[in-house]
Amino acid sequence: MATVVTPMRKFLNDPEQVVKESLAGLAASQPDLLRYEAEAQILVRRDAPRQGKVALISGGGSGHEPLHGGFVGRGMLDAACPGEVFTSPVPDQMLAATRAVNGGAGVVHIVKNYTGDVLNFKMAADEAADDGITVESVLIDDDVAVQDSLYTAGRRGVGATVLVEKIAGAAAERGDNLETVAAIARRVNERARSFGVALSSCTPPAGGKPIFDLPEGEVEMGIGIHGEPGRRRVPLGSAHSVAEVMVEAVLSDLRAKPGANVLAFVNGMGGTPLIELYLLYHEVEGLLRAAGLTPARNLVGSYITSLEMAGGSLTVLELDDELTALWDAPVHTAALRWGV
Amino acid sequence: MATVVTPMRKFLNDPEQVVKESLAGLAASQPDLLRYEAEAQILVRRDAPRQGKVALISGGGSGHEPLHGGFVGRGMLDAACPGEVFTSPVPDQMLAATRAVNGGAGVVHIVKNYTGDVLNFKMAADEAADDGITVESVLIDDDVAVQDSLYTAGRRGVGATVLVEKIAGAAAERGDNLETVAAIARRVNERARSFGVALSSCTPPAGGKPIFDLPEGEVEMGIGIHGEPGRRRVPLGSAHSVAEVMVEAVLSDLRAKPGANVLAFVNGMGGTPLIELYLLYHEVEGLLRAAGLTPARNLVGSYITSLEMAGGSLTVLELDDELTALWDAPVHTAALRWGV
Amino acid sequence: MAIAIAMDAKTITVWMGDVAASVRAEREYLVQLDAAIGDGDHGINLNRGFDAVVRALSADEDSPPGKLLILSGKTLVSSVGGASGPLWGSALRRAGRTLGDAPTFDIAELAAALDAALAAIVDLGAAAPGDKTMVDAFGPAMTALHEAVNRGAPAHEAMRAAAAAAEEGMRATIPMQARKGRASYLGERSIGHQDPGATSTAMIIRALERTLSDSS
Amino acid sequence: MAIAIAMDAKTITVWMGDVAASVRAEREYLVQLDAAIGDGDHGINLNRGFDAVVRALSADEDSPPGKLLILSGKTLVSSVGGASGPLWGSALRRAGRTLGDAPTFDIAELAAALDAALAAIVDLGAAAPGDKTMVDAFGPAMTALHEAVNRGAPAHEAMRAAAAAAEEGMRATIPMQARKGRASYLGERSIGHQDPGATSTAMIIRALERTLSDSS
Ligand SMILES: Nc1ncnc2c1ncn2[C@@H]1O[C@H](COP(=O)(O)OP(=O)(O)O)[C@@H](O)[C@H]1O
Ligand SMILES: Nc1ncnc2c1ncn2[C@@H]1O[C@H](COP(=O)(O)OP(=O)(O)O)[C@@H](O)[C@H]1O
Ligand SMILES: [Mg+2]
Ligand SMILES: [Mg+2]
Ligand SMILES: [Mg+2]
Ligand SMILES: [Mg+2]
Repeated sequence: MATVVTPMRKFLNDPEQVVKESLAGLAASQPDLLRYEAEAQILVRRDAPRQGKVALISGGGSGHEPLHGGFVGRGMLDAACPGEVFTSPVPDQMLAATRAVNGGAGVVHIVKNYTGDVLNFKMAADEAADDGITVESVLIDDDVAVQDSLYTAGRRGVGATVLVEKIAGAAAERGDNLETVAAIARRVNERARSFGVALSSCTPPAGGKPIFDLPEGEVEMGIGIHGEPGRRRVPLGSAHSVAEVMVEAVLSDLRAKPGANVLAFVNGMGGTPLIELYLLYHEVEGLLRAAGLTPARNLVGSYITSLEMAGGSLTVLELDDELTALWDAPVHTAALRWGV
Repeated sequence: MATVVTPMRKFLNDPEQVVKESLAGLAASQPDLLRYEAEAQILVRRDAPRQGKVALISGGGSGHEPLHGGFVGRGMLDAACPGEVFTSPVPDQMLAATRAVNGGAGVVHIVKNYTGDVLNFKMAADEAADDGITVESVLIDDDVAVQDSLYTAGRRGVGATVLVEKIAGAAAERGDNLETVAAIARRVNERARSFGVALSSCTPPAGGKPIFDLPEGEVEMGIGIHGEPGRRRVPLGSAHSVAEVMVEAVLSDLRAKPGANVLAFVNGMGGTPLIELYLLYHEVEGLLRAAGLTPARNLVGSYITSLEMAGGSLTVLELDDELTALWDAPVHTAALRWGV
Repeated sequence: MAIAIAMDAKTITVWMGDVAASVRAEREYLVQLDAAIGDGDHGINLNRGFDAVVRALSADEDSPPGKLLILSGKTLVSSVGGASGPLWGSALRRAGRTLGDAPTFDIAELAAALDAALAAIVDLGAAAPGDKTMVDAFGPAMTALHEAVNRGAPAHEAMRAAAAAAEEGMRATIPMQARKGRASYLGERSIGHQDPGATSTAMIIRALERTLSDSS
Repeated sequence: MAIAIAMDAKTITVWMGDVAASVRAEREYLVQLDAAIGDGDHGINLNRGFDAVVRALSADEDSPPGKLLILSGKTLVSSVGGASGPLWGSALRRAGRTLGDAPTFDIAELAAALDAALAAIVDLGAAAPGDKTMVDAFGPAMTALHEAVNRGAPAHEAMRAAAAAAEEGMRATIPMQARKGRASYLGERSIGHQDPGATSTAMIIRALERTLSDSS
């Protein structure tokens, strides 16, 4: 099988401007929902700050769209801080966002567990404290492909981030206080596990070259969302066999109660179309039921991506009544919308 | 299931089963919205038939997801008939769907203008007439890349299909009669134009090979949605220059009233991520305003695709107050949802 | 000289079996032809369709040839999709109706049935000669068939002339610019490629020629 | 033997200018190293950051060297992002605070400032020697620097020893398995690749050595 090197098949102007131009486009398409503060490079909910409401912000490298900007709006994030492609944002962005959304009830920082994100958010939180703004940082680390040990930077934050932003956002919207919103966010992270696979590499615009070479017919198992190579490379099997690996990896680590209701999130990495994601969901749903779990809720689509990478990830969240109600609560963002 | 090594970068089991398995997955993920009638291979709105409501069905080859199955639900389609990948469905499917959704007020067939779709829908409509079901067929042909002349099969139906299904679906939902719903559908098609470009080819699962070869750095201008080669191939320029070609092609043919409100639909072909689609929308929005039009509504995302093809299309619909109100009306489907 | 024997239901089942086999054998080739100027599914479509026809016929022992052709046509319509399904499906149905309930048919009746098949394709698809479609293989085949029948050639000889003409017509589609079907979207870029539908049509007629030759 | 002259604000601006130039020159190389075990942005991050530092310094004529280092560090924090931004940003800030407001500094004071820089990186990133990070280049450099200073070597000679040790430490990261940062996700697959951060760190120290040599 010939190795196909992914070329730059992109809608692109100046690679240095891709993030700014894309943010401007998102803002232009959602004028009622959010505003783009170009100077600070942040997306802010149109009606922020909302007095008395706990505010949620998140951020990270770009290239994962719709994460995070597509989740700014009612019932989810109050602001998003997009860094350069695959590079965490700088503290100035998180600080500007924290100030822009603070309604006096405190601000939750949803931080995916990557060294860069953690360090930059930490610096911003320290400075926000100097302003007298109370910040609760919630670390997302749901990726079972990484061993959580002294020998790694800890688990990466991946698919659970979307679920945390939705569910904690609903808690803030209904008026929960800072501690409660943060606690719910941590509970979602606590009860969620993810595992991702790549069927192709991806090409950061500024670099112009695929971040790794993946021959056709091979699959990279246990990838993150930054084109980091995974933990091992194996021949690509059937969707059923890939789903078996994903479900096994996630469930063996999640250890959900027998018969528990779960939310099954089948996510595309950016270059994999819906026809395949639904096919994959068909396999996942069957395997979850076979494992004695009930997929009471699901999300199928490309919500946390790696540019145009072909591949997908599975996130399973063990639900309880409160998390289910908060998931069902109305949300109105560019990428997730229901009930309103 | 045996672990087969596939040369394709796809989540796939038996290539002959991809459509059925994907439909089963969509149905499993949306149990409240629709049911999958595997025997007839159709997706039917859960609460169909709705007595007294004009019903809408559409169909076509698969590989364009979320079209059409993702648009079955409240305020849009009553049923979808998915054929094999890139192959129009057979009359049996359209007939079964027509019977399943007929609520006594007649059925609208939304037919994209491809010889195969037209012939198969025509045979189904004839048979439905034998059953005494009144069918109005609406032909969608918005693709300006094809000259509408005696020397072609006529313009292809592309992006406008999504807008017709949403807007005519809203008309049916509010209780309009068969003639009115069909007339509104035709008005949308009449006032919409589209143009698409491919940055890569795509690989039908059963064929296993890319449908055409597109070297890096080249773009296929004026493609359809079946991986048909376009009308010409040129070096890939900036997103701005591609947007200029798309907007020029669409507007010169649409001839909208100066200052008119338009709906700008920037669509991804399946393998192009949102970061690029928003960047492209940024260009398109500026060019439309520069042309003296007002992008009063927009839709940005991958809604009518060609498997994993990288690329995009622009559809511009000239709005009037009624079409705008019908676009804004509540819709609840797997792929489009708002107001409910 | 060979003694032309009367044709019957067996002729239809053998013919359809031969078509299914040759379409399966040429599936990739037809896909490549369609990928060049269409959407790359023609070989897959017909393979699916004629396999279904063979299954349907094997379940029908004792119907007359006309009924078997109608069954074959309906099966194609219900299993192929695309442009070629309704076109060849209607063609075989129309041919079957022309043969009626007679247990056998001679070469003149076969020619009349094939005339009806071609007419069905033209009625439905409105293709004219030179539009780069299956009609450009089917049309010349019928002209040659009638010429041979009129000069009293035996069935298999007449059909051999028809098959040769179909293949000539098939090759003649290469320089044509498509005016019907998907290939027409390509405009001048459709020139230089052989039409997949004309190709499969020539295969279908060649299969009939083999059927008659073997039974004579 | 060369006469070691006192170092001042000029030393900082020249050093940062040299770092910006060498990072720009090695941008692709650093990207490749990071693509192998990280996410391929290290060269782009530092290029963006040190270009910003040069712009910031050019707007500041008359601050003492300590203030210029603080400005450089703040600029890195505000422009780089990723892991390396806060790490090198805090390092330069801490080094600047150590130099205070003095208009000049000697090699002993420079060594103390660099000690503070390394301490800032360790405080923030908690990396231990052998974790396959920038610390594995910075640590050995400081050991060598102190050894040379203690034996009374002139500034540029001492710094040459530090730069050589940094490059040795950089190469020594190749067989290491990463325990910090993105590369740690790869587990054993991180073995056999040179750490990008250790590589850029060796470049930063080599740039300082050039700065001192040219000014001596
Ligand atoms: N209007 C028409 N009349 C006659 N034959 C046609 C017409 N349109 C298409 N065809 C034939 O159908 C063939 C394509 O069939 P197929 O690929 O199975 O369907 P589709 O084009 O829908 O994918 C063409 O090669 C052509 O010969
Ligand atoms: N905890 C840490 N302590 C010290 N250095 C670190 C740490 N984590 C990462 N690094 C350094 O940062 C480098 C990567 O920097 P960079 O690529 O710019 O950031 P990112 O990893 O966020 O993309 C690594 O090569 C490593 O030397
Ligand atoms: Mg990075
Ligand atoms: Mg087709
Ligand atoms: Mg075809
Ligand atoms: Mg990096």
